[in-house]
Amino acid sequence: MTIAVQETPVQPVDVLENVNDFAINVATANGSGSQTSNGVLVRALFKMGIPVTAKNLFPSNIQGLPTWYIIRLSKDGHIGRRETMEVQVCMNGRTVAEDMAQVAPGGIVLYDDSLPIAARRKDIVYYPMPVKELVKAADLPFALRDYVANMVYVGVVAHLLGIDLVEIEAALLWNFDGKAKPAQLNMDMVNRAVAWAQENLQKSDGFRVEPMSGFNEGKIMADGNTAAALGAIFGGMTITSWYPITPASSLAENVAKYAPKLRVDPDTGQATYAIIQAEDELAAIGMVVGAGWAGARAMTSTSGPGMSLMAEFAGLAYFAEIPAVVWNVQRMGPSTGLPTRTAQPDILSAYYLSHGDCRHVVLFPANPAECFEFAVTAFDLAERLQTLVLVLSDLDLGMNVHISEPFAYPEKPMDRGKVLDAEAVKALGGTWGRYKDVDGDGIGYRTLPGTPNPQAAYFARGTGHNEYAVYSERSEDWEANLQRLRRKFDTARTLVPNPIVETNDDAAIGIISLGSNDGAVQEARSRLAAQGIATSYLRLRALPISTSIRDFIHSYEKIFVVEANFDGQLHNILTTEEPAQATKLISLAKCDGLSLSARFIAEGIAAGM
Amino acid sequence: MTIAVQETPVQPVDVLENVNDFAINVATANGSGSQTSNGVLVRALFKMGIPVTAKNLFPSNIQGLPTWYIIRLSKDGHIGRRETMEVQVCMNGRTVAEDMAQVAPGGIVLYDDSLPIAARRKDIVYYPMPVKELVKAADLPFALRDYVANMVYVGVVAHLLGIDLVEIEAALLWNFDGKAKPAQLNMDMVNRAVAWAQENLQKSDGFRVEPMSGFNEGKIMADGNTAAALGAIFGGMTITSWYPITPASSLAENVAKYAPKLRVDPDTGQATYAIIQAEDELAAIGMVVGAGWAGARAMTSTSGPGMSLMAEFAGLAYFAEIPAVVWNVQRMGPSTGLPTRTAQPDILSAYYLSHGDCRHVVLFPANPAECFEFAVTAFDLAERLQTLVLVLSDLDLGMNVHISEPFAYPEKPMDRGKVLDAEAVKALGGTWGRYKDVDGDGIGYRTLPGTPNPQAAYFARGTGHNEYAVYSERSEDWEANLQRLRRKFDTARTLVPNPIVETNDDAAIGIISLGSNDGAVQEARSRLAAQGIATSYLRLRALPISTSIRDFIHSYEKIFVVEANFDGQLHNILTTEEPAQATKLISLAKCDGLSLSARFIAEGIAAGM
Amino acid sequence: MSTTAQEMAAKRMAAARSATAKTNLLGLEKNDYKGRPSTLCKGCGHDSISQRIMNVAWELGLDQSQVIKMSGIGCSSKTPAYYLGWSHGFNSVHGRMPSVATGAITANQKLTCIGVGGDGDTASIGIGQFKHAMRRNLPMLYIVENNGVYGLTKGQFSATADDGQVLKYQGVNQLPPLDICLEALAANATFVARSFAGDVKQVEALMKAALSHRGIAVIDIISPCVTFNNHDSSTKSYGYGKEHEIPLHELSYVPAIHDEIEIDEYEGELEVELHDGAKIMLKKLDENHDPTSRSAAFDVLDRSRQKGEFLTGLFYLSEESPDMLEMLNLTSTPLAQLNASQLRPSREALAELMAWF
Amino acid sequence: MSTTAQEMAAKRMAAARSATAKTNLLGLEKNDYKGRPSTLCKGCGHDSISQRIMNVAWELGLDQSQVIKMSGIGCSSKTPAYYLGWSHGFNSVHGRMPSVATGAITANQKLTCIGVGGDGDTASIGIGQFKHAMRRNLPMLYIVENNGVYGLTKGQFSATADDGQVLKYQGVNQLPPLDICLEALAANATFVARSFAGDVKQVEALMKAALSHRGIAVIDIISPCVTFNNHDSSTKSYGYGKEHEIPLHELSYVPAIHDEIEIDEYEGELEVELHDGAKIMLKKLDENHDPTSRSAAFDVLDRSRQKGEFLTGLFYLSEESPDMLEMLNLTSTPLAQLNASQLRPSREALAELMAWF
Ligand SMILES: Cc1ncc(C[n+]2csc(CCOP(=O)(O)OP(=O)(O)O)c2C)c(N)n1
Ligand SMILES: Cc1ncc(C[n+]2csc(CCOP(=O)(O)OP(=O)(O)O)c2C)c(N)n1
Ligand code: SF4
Ligand code: SF4
Ligand SMILES: [Mg+2]
Ligand SMILES: [Mg+2]
Repeated sequence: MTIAVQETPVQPVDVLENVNDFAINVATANGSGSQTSNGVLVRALFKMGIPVTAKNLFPSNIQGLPTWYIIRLSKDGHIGRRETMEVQVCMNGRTVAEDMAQVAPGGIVLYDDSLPIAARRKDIVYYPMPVKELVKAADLPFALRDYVANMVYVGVVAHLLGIDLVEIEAALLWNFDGKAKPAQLNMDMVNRAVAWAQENLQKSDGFRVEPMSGFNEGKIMADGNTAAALGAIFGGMTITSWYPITPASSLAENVAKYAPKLRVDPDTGQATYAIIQAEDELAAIGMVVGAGWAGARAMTSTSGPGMSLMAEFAGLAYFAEIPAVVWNVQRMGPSTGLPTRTAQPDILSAYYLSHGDCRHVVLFPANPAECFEFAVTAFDLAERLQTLVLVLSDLDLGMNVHISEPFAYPEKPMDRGKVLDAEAVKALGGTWGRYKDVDGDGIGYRTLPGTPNPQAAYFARGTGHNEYAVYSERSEDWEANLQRLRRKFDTARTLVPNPIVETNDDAAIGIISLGSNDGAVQEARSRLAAQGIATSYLRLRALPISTSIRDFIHSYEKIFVVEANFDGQLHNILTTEEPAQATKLISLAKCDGLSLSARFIAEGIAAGM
Repeated sequence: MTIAVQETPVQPVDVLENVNDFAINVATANGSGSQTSNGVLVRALFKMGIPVTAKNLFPSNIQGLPTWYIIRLSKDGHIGRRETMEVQVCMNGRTVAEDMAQVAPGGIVLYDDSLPIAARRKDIVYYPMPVKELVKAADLPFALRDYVANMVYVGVVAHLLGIDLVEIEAALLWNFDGKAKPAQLNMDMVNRAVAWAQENLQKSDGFRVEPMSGFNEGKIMADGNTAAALGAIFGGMTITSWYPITPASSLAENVAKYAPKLRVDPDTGQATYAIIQAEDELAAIGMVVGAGWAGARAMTSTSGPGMSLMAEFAGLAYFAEIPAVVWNVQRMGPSTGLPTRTAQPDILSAYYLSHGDCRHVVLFPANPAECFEFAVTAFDLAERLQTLVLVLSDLDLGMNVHISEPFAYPEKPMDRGKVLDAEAVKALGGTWGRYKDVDGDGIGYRTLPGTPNPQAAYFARGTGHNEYAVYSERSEDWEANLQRLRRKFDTARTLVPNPIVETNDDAAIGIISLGSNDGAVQEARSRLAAQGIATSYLRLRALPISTSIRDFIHSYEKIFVVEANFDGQLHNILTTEEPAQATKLISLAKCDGLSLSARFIAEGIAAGM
Repeated sequence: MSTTAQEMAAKRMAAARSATAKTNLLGLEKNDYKGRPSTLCKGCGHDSISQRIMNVAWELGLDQSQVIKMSGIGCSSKTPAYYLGWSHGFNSVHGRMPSVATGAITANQKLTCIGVGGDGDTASIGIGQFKHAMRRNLPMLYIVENNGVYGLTKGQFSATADDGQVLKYQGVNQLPPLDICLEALAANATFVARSFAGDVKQVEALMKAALSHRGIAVIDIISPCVTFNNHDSSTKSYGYGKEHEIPLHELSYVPAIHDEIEIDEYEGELEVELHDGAKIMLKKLDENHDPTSRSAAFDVLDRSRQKGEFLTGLFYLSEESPDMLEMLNLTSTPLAQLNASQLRPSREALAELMAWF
Repeated sequence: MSTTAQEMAAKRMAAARSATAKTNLLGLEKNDYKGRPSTLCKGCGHDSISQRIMNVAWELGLDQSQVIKMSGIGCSSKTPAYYLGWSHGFNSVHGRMPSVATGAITANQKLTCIGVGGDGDTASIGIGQFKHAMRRNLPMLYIVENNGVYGLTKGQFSATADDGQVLKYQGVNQLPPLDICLEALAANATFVARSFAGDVKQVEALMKAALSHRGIAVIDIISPCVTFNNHDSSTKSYGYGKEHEIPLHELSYVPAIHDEIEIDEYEGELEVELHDGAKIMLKKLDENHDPTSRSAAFDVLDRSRQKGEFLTGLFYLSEESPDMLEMLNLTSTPLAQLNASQLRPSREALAELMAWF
């Protein structure tokens, strides 16, 4: 077996010790199975107690195109995206040149030794990996070879950085849902690679990992789509209709994965939920609307193009006042845009979705635990407010794994809203009107189809109607109805999740952001603090805005509105909600397919002061 | 023949002379053919030189439900809606009680004498009309009876008010597209009614019409949908795809009516246009997008629900940069709303239509002449800017007839935009890139399918692309592309129709409004002026806003933004476009299914000062 | 609802017997099955179909509180407001009623779902959702009120307009019609019938049978639009229908009963058992058509289309395929009626998961 | 384009003769018909269909500048970027390619339109537009690259998935598949065929015939997804296709020519003339199928579906119905190429109208 041997660096590199504070970039080809190997590395690092962030940059195809997986380790607990990368794993010939070129000076490169490598940089250390040979030596079944090949770099990385092999093994088991056989098969290859590296590689760099504590204890690692799926399952979801679309598909697919375990009657084997793959997004939301009307907790999940297709039905849900939940795991738009790149460009279109005078409740989870929580909240709000609730996640939050608080078991009882049963209808003795504002909160009382009382029936419609749900073209009925809907929207302001506010008494400036930008904002704040710039921070968690958001805006001289889209959409909405404070609001928006970096935010704020 | 005889009023009414300054309300049942009779009255009045406005309030059904047609005569030339009505024609038993109740004191009622009339008011004059008997006497073919019956009130009204019968006859001929036979049949009934009235009615009120001059000379009378259809035909429309929807249908139907006369090759009988009734609105806009890409001037027309269904394709047109024109003749929303009532509730959704970072060019015609003009402009802008252009009309403008300037023949040559032919492509010798910003205006050069040069081809797509229209996931390509699109949007600001501004040196306040509110705003301004409140007025004709709009906002202490929707949507947009001036902008929005009245505007402004 | 299908069927039998009585087995009069007054044009075929629905519901003794009435947008889609006033109804959006019905039925599988759509609603904008409802064997009665035009928007051609049809405003239609029954069949519908609004007996028999069927039941009812498409040359007019209707068979509906009644099979008579035990008796007239054969159904439909014949009757019926609800394997309590403890897994279940994550 | 159909046909004949030569009648090499490198999975059926398109275009000597390549969204819909690099292409939105194609063809009726869609694109989200394209007899070649799954979104079931199909992530599909050919036929398509990506000869012959057809030509090509649905039990796999394909006939395409070549009719052979004068020769194999009979097509399609047979070939062909463009009665200059004076009526015409208003 001819085995590549490490060349000594042409020129010695300053060996600076770096423990738990660098980024690893793994370059592979799509469809080669690197999801597993990268996931295993991340999980092992997480279990070692190291704060770690993972970003998968994959192309919109199935096999063969370049893919990068960036693992950031941050001893200080920063989880935003980091722009520099120190450890480069090169497994893809098509990108090897540029991959090597972008390594930070002083960094290291691990490369599949069968790749063509042109010029070598003098400021980085190179480690070859004899991938082909090691795979061949393992004598694997043909179909598995390509996949297991990736375990070679897992082994070499583990060896060079000092990742605990026990954790690697545990992560493999986890990855294969506890199935020992495939885990072992992969672990064997890891071990072979480690053995080879021990024998053949001489470490001449300072990058190392070390177990640590203080961050990951009590935390879990999960992606937002899985969290949302579980939240829905614990939130009492009874119907999930969906149409596949990246990056939302795994949300519904995780419902399909977990619900059969969690929501089946153990005696009968029958399900307390239904999952329907619809023929398109119009049908998906139509099913949700029909189900919500009939009393189910129904939801659908999609991304930008699907949400656009839902516009007409969104208006129906709004105006006929039907509980409905739509998850939009955002990706880059306009149009088909970049389906595998993250962004937050659907804030405006979600808030105003549909023609006519419509505005919707929109929630913005920031991390997996909140995805879980808001999946529950969304149903409660939808049923309480009898309306459409949109939950806006994004590709980064939805598809990448993140360190997160464990999901909190919902303590509040389910809020099924104002529903009258047959007795209640009877008790009202014919005075019930579906759209009467009895309580002054703009919310009427509804009945469900199947309520065994002839007076319980009403006719739901998207046309103008009076308090009794009867078609009406009278101006007074129309205006009274829209005024009530506005009252209801104001009620929504008091019910939606409050923002998370971190005030700093020294701060003259405030930051407003939302969703998955949280990590980067926090890191930017500490960078700014280090430069002597104190900031307060409000993380918006819902629209419409509540008074606490108005108060925050009032309290600072300048407010930077940080978001991952091109047009500054949240900035736009805040301007219209607080026109009196509009000049204070400064838009800090960027949309390049990557999640925001702390650097972009910190520099933008420093420059905008 | 037993003929009703007029009862003398129970109590004498003050006979105040009122010439050309009152409103007639005709109450009929839908589907009874009153469109013709009312249209004839309006046209006759128009031809007598009287400023006249017509509002048809019809239900969303085909036959039998109450319908009102309000004809306002205003010697001073006001064409806004007026809230009081003095002359009431009662032809519908279902509404006769409320119809009579709402007549202004001192007014008159003409009623079909077969209707059940309960209490009579003492402050109005009643005139019976023996409709059944007169129709019977006319011995008409059975199928026509109901329709022609309406001519009875035309005759009686004409007699009582003094409308020129020659003009009635001419209007009938006009109504039947010059066909003498049906015109005569109807005129006979008018004449019978006049004869009966002469013999049996004694005029005891002061309402009269008189021919006048100074207003209608050189004007025409038309509805906005017909105007838009003709504008499209003269604007070089080659493809109209559509799906029926009230109140937009008559736009496409008028294209189908006039194009065969105006756009057919006289030698071959072949058409220079195509009209395709699509299977729905998604297909309708899909056809426009395909056609625009292939070089046609293509348009579709719809209303709110249809526009919502177009959201996904709108983003494609925006991002693939394809000329496309969508007319939205607005009706009341949310959802199906009130399909036969007017409103302007789709401003926000049109401007931001589709997910992702999209904003569109939107035009707002205010009168038929402008519908004609903007139909041409929309094509020029769409091809110049290579983008979607939405034109927002509304039911009032589109379906009611209005006095208008005659349509101006387009003097500017058609702007077909930046299109390279085979020679031009050749001359560029391979340097051409579909999305290169060669001229700094954000607009690239395109080629059309069928261009006989192998280098002319490019691949249109809604996915991220570089300057050469090649798929790209590179951040730099994405950002450069969106930056160019923003440049293009700024170019649009300089190309869209400028606002019409009427400044008043004494004014401290400004009014911004759009579209069919124009008449009511003008009338409100003269009312306010009479109260000593001077106003300036900017009629916005397009989005995005241009510098002249910013200048106007800067020039006044308070700006009232007047619009016919519930949420104050234009106000919302102006706030985001001019946040620095946001506190000046006061929303004056109303949405009750009727076009705005001068009274609402004047009172709102007076109260808001 | 605790009544079994058999008990229900027995009640229906009793109800059918008392069809001449003033009240049905629920003690209700015909009037109790009315809705609000119709706002359609006088003579509209849709109104007569509404009447059939009221009659059938009364005769079968349907509990209106357990019925949902679904529709899209159009004159036809307005009609649910005009019948079964004690039932919940949903007038949704144009062309997308099937998805709304899918959601509602899934939420509460005990409900009897009657959907109505126009030909524009179903075959133009709605053909996509229509096909997929067939494919799912969505358990509902889907009535197409087919008049060949868009009534509510004033008389444009729909996708079922005749090739060569002339309309006042639109001129001549040059496109071939979509055939609702053929479309249903191609997409695997399990109950496919056509009728004529003027054929009271047949429409009612088919509706009853449809309500005893498991899965999707489509009845394409030619329903003249008296305002826009009722001239004699239109195949969707009263005149044409009356003159040209060719029933495939004489249909009668026999409700399910406890004690078997022996029904002899005569030459030219066919008996098909429905899901709830009811039977439909077909006395063959013109054709030797076997409604349990898909091939026969294709054949007769395509031939009648090519010959321009107005064939009515039950083209196809199969009780074999599972309906959508069976595929979903739902708990017997409707999803909408599950309580919080049935809907929320335990604290321990979450803890276990969290330990693994 | 001034060449007549006959001249074109003659050129095609010559081109076909020189199929072995290095250049075609336009003097172009096969390489000139390539597009950008494919980014599909190695072995994907779609890539082999792309290859067929390139071959056929080269052999027929198609002028790429007069071709448009249309698609929706999906792995299949990406392929237009990978062939005919000198043609304009449009990768539009998911499921709505037919409407975009309709607009483009109407704008320029001289263009040859080749559309490609996946089975999800065509039969799930897109079935509505698909049906209406058939109904309009939209003149284009519509290739369905049918693999029974959503490739690009990683392997969910599409509406053509087999009943009982098992997928790694989704489990078992319980819904019956929509049959693209049956759907096309029901909606009045005029050229309906099925083939298999692995059957090079048949696919190419059908494509050539389709390009000589007037109106819509649908070819449903089973095109294995090697990544998500290529296990042998799937009817959309290479293994299954190779083993089970039953060609209805052996097809050969005879380009149109000036001088009639006498083609004798043998027992079991059938010759059908296409719109541009080309002919298709069918040597019947298994079945006695007459592709000019709609009824026969229904029959054979439904029977094969019921028997689970993988029948390929030309099911139906009719050159009789007018296509959409003929119905529109357009000027001979494409609409997109009319100049301003042809597009704008005269000043006088407007004045006349204004006088009347
Ligand atoms: C999205 C949308 N597009 C268009 C319309 C307008 N519209 C209302 S009813 C209708 C067609 C009705 O025809 P059909 O379904 O045949 O019912 P009919 O009135 O003939 O009974 C249309 C196009 C609408 N309501 N929604
Ligand atoms: C409106 C919309 N919904 C969903 C998607 C996501 N999507 C992309 S391709 C695809 C399905 C592709 O399946 P198919 O058409 O069979 O093509 P294949 O990839 O199998 O060739 C889907 C659902 C989308 N692009 N747009
Ligand atoms: S327009 Fe036609 S379909 Fe509508 S109610 Fe009248 S008759 Fe019926
Ligand atoms: S995923 Fe399937 S359909 Fe897509 S490229 Fe790969 S093999 Fe082809
Ligand atoms: Mg209809
Ligand atoms: Mg597929």
